[in-house]
Amino acid sequence: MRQVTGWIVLIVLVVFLIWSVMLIHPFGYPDVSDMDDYIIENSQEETGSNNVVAAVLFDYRGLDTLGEATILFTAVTGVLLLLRASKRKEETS
Amino acid sequence: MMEHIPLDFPFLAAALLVGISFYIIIFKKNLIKLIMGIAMLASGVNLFLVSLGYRAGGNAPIYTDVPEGTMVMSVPQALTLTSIVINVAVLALMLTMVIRIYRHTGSLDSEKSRKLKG
Amino acid sequence: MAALITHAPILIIAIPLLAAFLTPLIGMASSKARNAFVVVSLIFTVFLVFTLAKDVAINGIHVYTLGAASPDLSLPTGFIVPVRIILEVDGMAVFFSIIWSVVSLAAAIYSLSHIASETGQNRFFTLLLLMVMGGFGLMFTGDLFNLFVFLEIASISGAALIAYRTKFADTQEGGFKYIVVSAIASLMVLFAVGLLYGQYNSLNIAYLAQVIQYTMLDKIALALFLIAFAMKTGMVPLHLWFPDAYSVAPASITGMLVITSHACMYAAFRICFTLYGSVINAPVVGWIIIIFGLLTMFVGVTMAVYQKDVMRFMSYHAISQLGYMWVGVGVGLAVLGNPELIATYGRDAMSGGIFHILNHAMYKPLLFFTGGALFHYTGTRDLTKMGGLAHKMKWTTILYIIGTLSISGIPPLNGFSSKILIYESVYQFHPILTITGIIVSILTLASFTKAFHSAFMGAELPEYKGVKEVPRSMIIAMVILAAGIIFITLFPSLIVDSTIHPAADALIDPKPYISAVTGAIP
Amino acid sequence: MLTKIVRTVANQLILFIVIFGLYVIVHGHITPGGGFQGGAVVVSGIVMLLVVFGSQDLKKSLRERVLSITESSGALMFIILAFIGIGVVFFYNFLLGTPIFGRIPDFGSGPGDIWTGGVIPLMNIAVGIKVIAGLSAVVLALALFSGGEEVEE
Repeated sequence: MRQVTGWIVLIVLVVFLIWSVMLIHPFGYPDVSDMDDYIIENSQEETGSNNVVAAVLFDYRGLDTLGEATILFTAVTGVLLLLRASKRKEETS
Repeated sequence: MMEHIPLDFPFLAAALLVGISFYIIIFKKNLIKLIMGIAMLASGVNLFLVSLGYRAGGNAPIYTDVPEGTMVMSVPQALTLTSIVINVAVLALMLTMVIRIYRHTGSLDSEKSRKLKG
Repeated sequence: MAALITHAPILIIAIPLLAAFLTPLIGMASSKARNAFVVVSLIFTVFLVFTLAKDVAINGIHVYTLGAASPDLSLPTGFIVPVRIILEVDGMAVFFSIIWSVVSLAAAIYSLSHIASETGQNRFFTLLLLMVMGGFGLMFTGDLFNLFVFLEIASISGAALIAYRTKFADTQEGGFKYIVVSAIASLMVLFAVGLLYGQYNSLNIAYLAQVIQYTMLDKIALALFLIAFAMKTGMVPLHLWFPDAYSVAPASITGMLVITSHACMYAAFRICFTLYGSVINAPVVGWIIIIFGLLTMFVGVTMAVYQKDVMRFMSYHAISQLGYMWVGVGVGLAVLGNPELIATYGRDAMSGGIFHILNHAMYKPLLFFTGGALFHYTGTRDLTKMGGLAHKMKWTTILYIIGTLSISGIPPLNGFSSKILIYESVYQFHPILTITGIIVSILTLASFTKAFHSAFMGAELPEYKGVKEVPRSMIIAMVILAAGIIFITLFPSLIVDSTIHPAADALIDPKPYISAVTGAIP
Repeated sequence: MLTKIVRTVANQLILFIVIFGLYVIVHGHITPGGGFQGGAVVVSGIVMLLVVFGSQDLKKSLRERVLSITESSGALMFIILAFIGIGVVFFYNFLLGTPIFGRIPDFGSGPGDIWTGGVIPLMNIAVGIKVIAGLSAVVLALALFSGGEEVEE
């Protein structure tokens, strides 16, 4: 039962995946690129950065990078939280 | 559409990666394999994202001593970078939990290490 | 004050974040100072949320463009596509952020003594603040990729907090299930975002809503979004992880997780009504949501009847209650294209569903908190082992009764006012929905009465001689939520007029949301 | 702990790895790279040290507590840089046009000037600190825990 459901879900997913990548624009020739053209044209003037990817990361989409840094912080905090000793030092000694 | 299929290879590779990873996630019982499946799913999605932004014959979007010509789209690269770091964080946390589960139950099999039922 | 209101959307996100970064540093100096700092920063956030809510009610949608020369400069000069990340706060976002701010404050206060005997408190509160920040970001953002980032923040911190009590194996398992489900769901969201980006070269929800075509790719993306968010809210075929994760977390976190699933529900609404609002095939998607909503209601409550673990029992009820909201809003979606039906019952059905979210966000965390209070001294979650606790824990008993009456929709409590709104309007759409709703409600009352009987009534058990009333901060947190319930009970029409109807209208008509970013629609 | 040859080579190599990582971080706004990438390079060096010397030895020089504080301060630096812009808008590039990193390059291909980019280089450095401290804390904690030791509070 579980196997059969699994296969059905998998096949439906794969069919739709292949279908969607067939439908999307051919690789290398995007249909629309207004936003990216604007960024490539204006990033030097607006952010002063030669590296357009850095300009996108830290200026145009700065909140994403802040969120990304936050996720890293969250994960580090989470890992250290889960690997902590569950008893305090003075109790064990 | 036929003439594009060789060119569309990155998209198909991404779909293949996602498909294989779903196979692993649905059918594999070992927790480490499950994590590997999720890592593959993340790679597939990242590959898909970054290949969305490619323009044929484009240069890297960095103006330092760049040759003449078009540039590839920069936003998908930034998104992929963000998504890679996010997935590193998720994987670190997952592995920690698996280590803890292994300490408690002595097994990595998702059937054997189950405590919660009903 | 004017500057405060202008910058309020980002401050509500940034202040918990700043507090989260500072908490480990302050916690090294003194734990009392850390507790005070956490609570004060959350109180300030609540204040900001209410200020912003008042302003949104008066002046309409708030737009905040990050990094531009001025906050309302959503499009670069002389260009028609939004480039930067835009925060957008409308009636719907404000409604959810009010719930989230109040419940997270209560949860933080509750945690102060609930986890007082455990180690790792600095990191616990850091993660709690990060989760608060993730939730607010999820509600305020007007950008699809940003939505994914905040979804991940909320789920990672939630998973780490579920697994907080590392000495038990079941907590690790619950946390692991939660993070696996979240990771898969958010990667599906990311794939769908990629599909939309590839076609329209934009990530802004408002702009995409304006240019969307509803091609086959858009349909696939919509399905991926809906499956991902349904997975995160525990809709029925995908609900198996839900009780496992919710029952093992510390009670304060379970209360917050309930609201996180509401936030994912918000994201699903945002996608259906705003992003696809003008093109969606509303009856089909509406009926799909209604059918799965009914299934969720029914399966949740029938599974709950057999549960012996108090937190699992309440988690299954949470699943069942989430079904009501899906049904209410699903009916609204099914008639979206028809202004007449919207006016006769569609708007009421949606208001009922949204009102039920508010009520559920008050009584379900309250019930989880009382469950945590039972666990706090007895050390067990097994209902069959409890008994006679009413003699010792008077406050907890009273608060549990309030929550029970409210969840089963006993008049005049708030659960009743939202359920009656759903029943009346949904009946005109299809009577079977109302009948199922009433049956589920009766089953809910029956099972909660049984749980009440086994935990609180009966003779005092000898092993619980030492049990006393829970510490003061836990009582305060529960009283905050109970006060919310009583306030809604006393003034239902005030609440409905000032918050619920604006939220429902924001869903029904996406045009103000779109034109706030892109200017007037040509 | 591995053999003496490996230890000696690692001791020499770590210097180059760290310098390369720092180079990638501080030149993030003009060449490929940035805070995350450079940070990951430095952490790869730290992982090499972990493999060569073992977690117990490395623990003497790198404490999780210190790493945790460093990470918090990196994150704080980043959010404060974003916060200063709130005079105009959160994340406003307020350094542009000032003498510090304020130059604006001419449009098009150019040699690249280190004093450009406004807050971007500073944010790269903040993120770099954060990534180095955060990822090495994770790697070290996982290694120590696998060896049977739990992280102190």
